[in-house]
Amino acid sequence: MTTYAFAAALFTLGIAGMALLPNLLRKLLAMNVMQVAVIVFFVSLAFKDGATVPILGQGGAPQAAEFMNPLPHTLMLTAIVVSVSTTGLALGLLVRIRSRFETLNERRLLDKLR
Amino acid sequence: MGAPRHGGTRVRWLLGAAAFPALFLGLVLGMAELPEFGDPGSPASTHVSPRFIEDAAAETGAANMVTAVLADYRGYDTLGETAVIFAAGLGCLVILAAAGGRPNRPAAGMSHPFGSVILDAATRILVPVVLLFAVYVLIHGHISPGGGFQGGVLFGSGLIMMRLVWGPAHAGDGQQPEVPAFGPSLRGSLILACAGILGYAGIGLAAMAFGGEFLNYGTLPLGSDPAHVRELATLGIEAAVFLTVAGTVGVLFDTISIGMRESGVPLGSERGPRE
Amino acid sequence: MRELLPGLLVALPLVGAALVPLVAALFRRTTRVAALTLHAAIFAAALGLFWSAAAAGPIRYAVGGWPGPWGIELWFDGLSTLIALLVAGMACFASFAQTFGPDRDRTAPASTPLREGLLRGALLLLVGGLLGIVATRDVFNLFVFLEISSLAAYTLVASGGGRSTVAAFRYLLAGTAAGSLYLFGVGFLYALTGTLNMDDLAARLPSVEADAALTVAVVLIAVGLSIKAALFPLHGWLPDTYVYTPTPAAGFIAAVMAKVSAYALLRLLGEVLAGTTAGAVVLEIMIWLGVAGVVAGGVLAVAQRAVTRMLAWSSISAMGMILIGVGMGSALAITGALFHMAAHALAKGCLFFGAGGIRALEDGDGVDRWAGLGSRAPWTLAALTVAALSMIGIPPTAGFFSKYYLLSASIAAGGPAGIAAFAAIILSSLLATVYFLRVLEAAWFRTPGDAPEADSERRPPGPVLPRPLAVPVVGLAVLVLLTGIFARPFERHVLPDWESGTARISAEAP
Amino acid sequence: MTDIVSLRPLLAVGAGLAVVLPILLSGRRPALREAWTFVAGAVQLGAALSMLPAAFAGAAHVSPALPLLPGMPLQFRADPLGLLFLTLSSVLWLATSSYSVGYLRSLGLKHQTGYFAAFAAAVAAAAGVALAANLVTFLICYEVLTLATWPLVVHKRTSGVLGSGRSYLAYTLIAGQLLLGAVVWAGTLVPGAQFTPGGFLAGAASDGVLRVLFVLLLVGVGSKAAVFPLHGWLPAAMVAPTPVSALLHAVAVVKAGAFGVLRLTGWVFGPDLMHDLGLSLPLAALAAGTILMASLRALGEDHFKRRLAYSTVSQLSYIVLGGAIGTPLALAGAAFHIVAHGFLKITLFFCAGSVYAATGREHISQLSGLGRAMPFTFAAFGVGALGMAGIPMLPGFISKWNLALGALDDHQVWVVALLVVSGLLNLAYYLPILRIAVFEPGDDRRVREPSAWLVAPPVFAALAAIVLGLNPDAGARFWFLAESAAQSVAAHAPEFLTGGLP
Repeated sequence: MTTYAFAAALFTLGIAGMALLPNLLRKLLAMNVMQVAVIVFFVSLAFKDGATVPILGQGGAPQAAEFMNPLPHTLMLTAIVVSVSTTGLALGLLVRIRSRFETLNERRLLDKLR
Repeated sequence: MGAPRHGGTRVRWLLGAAAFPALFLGLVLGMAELPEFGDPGSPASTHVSPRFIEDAAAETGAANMVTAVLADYRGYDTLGETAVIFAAGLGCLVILAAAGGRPNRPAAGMSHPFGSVILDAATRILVPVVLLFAVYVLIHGHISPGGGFQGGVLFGSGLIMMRLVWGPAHAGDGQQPEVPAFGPSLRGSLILACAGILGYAGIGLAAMAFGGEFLNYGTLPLGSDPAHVRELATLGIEAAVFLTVAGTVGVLFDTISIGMRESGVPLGSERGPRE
Repeated sequence: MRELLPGLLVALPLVGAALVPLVAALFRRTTRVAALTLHAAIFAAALGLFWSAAAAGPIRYAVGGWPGPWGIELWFDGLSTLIALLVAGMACFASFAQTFGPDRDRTAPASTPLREGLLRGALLLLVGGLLGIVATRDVFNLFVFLEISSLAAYTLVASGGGRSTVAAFRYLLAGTAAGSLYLFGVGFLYALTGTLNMDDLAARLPSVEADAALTVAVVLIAVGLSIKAALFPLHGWLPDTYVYTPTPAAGFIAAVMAKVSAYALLRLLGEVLAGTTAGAVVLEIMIWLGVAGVVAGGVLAVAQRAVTRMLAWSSISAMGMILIGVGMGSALAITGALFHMAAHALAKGCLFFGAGGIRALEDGDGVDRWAGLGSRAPWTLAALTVAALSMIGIPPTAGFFSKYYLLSASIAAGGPAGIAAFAAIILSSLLATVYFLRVLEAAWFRTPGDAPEADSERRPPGPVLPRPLAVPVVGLAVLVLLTGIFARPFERHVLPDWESGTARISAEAP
Repeated sequence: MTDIVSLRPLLAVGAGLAVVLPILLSGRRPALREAWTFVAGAVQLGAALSMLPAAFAGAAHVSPALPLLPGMPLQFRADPLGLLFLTLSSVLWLATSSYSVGYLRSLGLKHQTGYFAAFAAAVAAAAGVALAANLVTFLICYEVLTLATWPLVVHKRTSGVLGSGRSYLAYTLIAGQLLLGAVVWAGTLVPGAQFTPGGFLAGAASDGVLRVLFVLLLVGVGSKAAVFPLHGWLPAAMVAPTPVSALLHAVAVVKAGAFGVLRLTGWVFGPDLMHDLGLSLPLAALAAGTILMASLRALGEDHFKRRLAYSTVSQLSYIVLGGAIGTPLALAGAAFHIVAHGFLKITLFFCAGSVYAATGREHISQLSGLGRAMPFTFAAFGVGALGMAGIPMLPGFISKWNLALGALDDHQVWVVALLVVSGLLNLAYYLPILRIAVFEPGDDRRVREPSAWLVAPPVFAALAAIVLGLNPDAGARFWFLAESAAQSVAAHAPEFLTGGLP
């Protein structure tokens, strides 16, 4: 439950940051926090008491109870890649915005756009 | 995002003060009903995942269950994931292409290479090791943590290291930079990334040519033991992912660093940047 | 062919997305023919699937040979193949329009073959992402393809340079928040059921007893997808995005992007989560928000002076209308929603290609720039007129029929929500009358001299739109006319699948 | 009544539509362009005439149903009322076309190609309205009619004219959307929403719902019929060239509205349901109010065409009144008034247009002396004016007489008084025109009759009116059609018939 609540807190913080922070780069970082929250949540779903990492050792037939659930890990590998890609693209956008409008502050940017 | 354009800051904070605690409370209330953390009897642990744990090795030949799920059971997801990262590379190339913007003030650290004797020497030793380790991570992904993504990122970071020390890539448009660069040009990175996607989808389509579903590696004529065939195909998949990730990391770094330094990434030599 | 088509439909766009930039990078030649061929092939696959699903029933396709719930399944029934057809068809037009390079759009950077190839690749990726969303039967896979389409869309939006980068960044923030909310909701569902497969979910959800958790899951998913579908009041990203996107991409994005998310909403809330109490409540709320969106979008469209911005607000109104249909969920309402997706996609694509081209070539976006275009380019303007009439809902264009279905569904639904929806749809037609006729009047019956600051000498006589835009505009207008009249066969294929699908799910519910 | 499945209804509707494109394409060759119009007119008239014998024998031609919406096909059916309107509009279209040729040429107006194309589309849509077999078909044709008429109204393209066009569209398109809502509603209550003599809505929903539905439908068709207070667009639309006004007022738009009111009262609700719902009397009162208000307004109007427009507002409400009363004779009178008003009003407009073409004068006070300079034109005008007032031997008398008889059947004595008063008002605003034109001395001796293109149509229409006044069953047997339409409605309401007679 604590891990879940931690994910919820991170997610709330991330969304709040995206909405409230004035600087676009900070918004982007807050967005990353939000994405990490989802990853934490999923990975905590994979946890099983008394189980180990889902890599088969030399033993015999594996039992489901012995290993962590590999599915959320897989999904989160994908989610991480998505997060990285989005961040990369967003950074590219920020570079372009900064060079064109010479600010990353939302208010000033909107003033310039008006 | 839908916020008022000016004078709305206070409203926004007030709204936030009400909305975000509510969001948090709602999430936590819902979470209270989820299965306990670590419960081995939870639906997630008992419904679909046992097959991945118990049969993966026999069905796909991968000891690393995450790799088995990633590259085989849910290989289609991974193709999508590769496409996502490719999309990011493509996007940065398009966005940072030479536009009519004013040149940036040079950003510290990116405007010229760090080059010094010590760094130069250290890099010469480190980079081959990093690149080799990347390939190891790729190949070993079957039986230990690792795989195409991890290997690709490592390989890409090796390239970044060279860029940082020896200077930027040439854009592949025939205009050589002052400092000769090592490693693939921007265009080369792009070609690598494209090749990776094509390789991945190509393996999937080849499976269709042999009568299976898209990405059903079991039908490929690589041997008689289906698990072994799948294992080999998975390696091919991982290699394709590796290419795309390494290429895209190169593209991302090059475009962003060039974009911060110059008015834009030159894409071809037909016409110069406007303005 | 029936066995090959599903794989080809999802694989071809991704292959093309890599192939086209590769060709451009290697040979530095224009990739127009290659891209068009690929789009045509994708469209052919979609068409084949549509007929195949109509003739021989829905197709279930286990990618990688792993059946659900372990592997990822694709599902092609009347509904998904219809949307796939729409996406693939619009993509053909958009690809044609991409020949209208960004160099004609004055804000964008200079074009080179490599840049052209990259943009064509991005369009193919976008198509691949959207088709993936449409085809998949797996909730996580849906997220992955949602992100592919999103990233490709950000790229296309930002390719205009200047203001479009800001619009793209805001779109990116909204879109990523949407994706994360959705994924969080999927996490809840996974924790409760242990599965990601839609059929499996629908079967297992009724036995889940955690109501609060289920409610959170449903709300997260609904909010996430509603942002992408621009459901009022989550539409904030839409106007700037549509306005600043370069014309060829704007025609495609405005036409299908939000609609595919609405389709995902329909799949998840209307089918998979339909058995849950929270799902029913959320759908009811969605009707009301749709009503609000229909009215607000219409009113704000009237308030706009710039044509493309007016079109963007009109899209918010149209999305509201589609989501009203999704929310009602009756067979008639779903037909109306689907029909409106098609009608609005065709007409809005046509209008954005036209309005964007006119904006670029006439150096301005005001209604006054349209003055006198009717006599300079009668055929193009006739096509745009047909599209505008469809937006208003004048028979016999497609828009009339979709409004007809939605109105009958509202009456059949009854109750305050039904009456509100009925009134809102009528009102939106009236508002559309106001804002579209303003443009049409300028185009047909005014002369440039009427506008104070316009000097007619600067404008070259002759055609208004170059061929890359004129062909899609005229082609789409013809489709707008035909779709309305020949829609009954389509509807007959789509509805039974949907009804049997929902019936199956409600039968499995206790 | 037996149905004959045939393509003739489609031919009648399609003739006008089919020539729109050829007209647009032959813009550089005026003779060819106008030939298309006449060909289409002839085909439409031929199709209409060919369907008459069946109607006389008590049968109706029905087009195959094109499935369009669930349970709501696109279908045309040539029943007596529809044939009456179709034949009328075909005949008058031909007359208007020849008049248009002369009018546009003598004034040298621009955009003639678009004019003829829109004209053809409008007449085709009017034919569709006439033959529509169900509400959806009616709605579709109705909307097309609205749009096809827009370019005609704003033909001059000045900003004042565009404003009038906007007000025209505002009224008719808003009404069209309300009509759409009502049609959908009716279609949900009774799948198919097929026009049925005597109505199809009885018992389909609660009284309250049906009343709301009636109001929606009435606003939808009533605004085109220029029922008070929805009449504002009609005088404003007088900015259009005169042949357009003639078409709008005598044939296409307003008549489609009035025709729609008849369909609504006789074929959708039915007289007895209207009585049960308590809708007849309010509608009759509304019509009566419109008649008086518009007549009074016409008295004070000096602009020639606008006075005619207010006269139209007034006259159309006779048709609404007949529909509201709903007895067989009243319905027959109302249906015949479509024809009577068609011939008479088009005569009047042709005359007004000829005056404008010959002298450029638009106001009644400027007409002095023209009666002698343009004898044919003003003779025709006299026929039209007297016919409007309901003088015996002219068709207006026949419709009003039957309206009065029908009202007496329903014990509505006040209607007779209304008809008398309105007839007097008609004389009061038409006779001064004649007085000024004939008896006041003119100042310009050079004025002549315009070309034969402009003289022949009004004379033809006036002669036709005289013939119809002497024998209402002459030629296309309009009276027979009106009567059998009314009979078909009454036949489905036997209770009401017996209860209504003393």
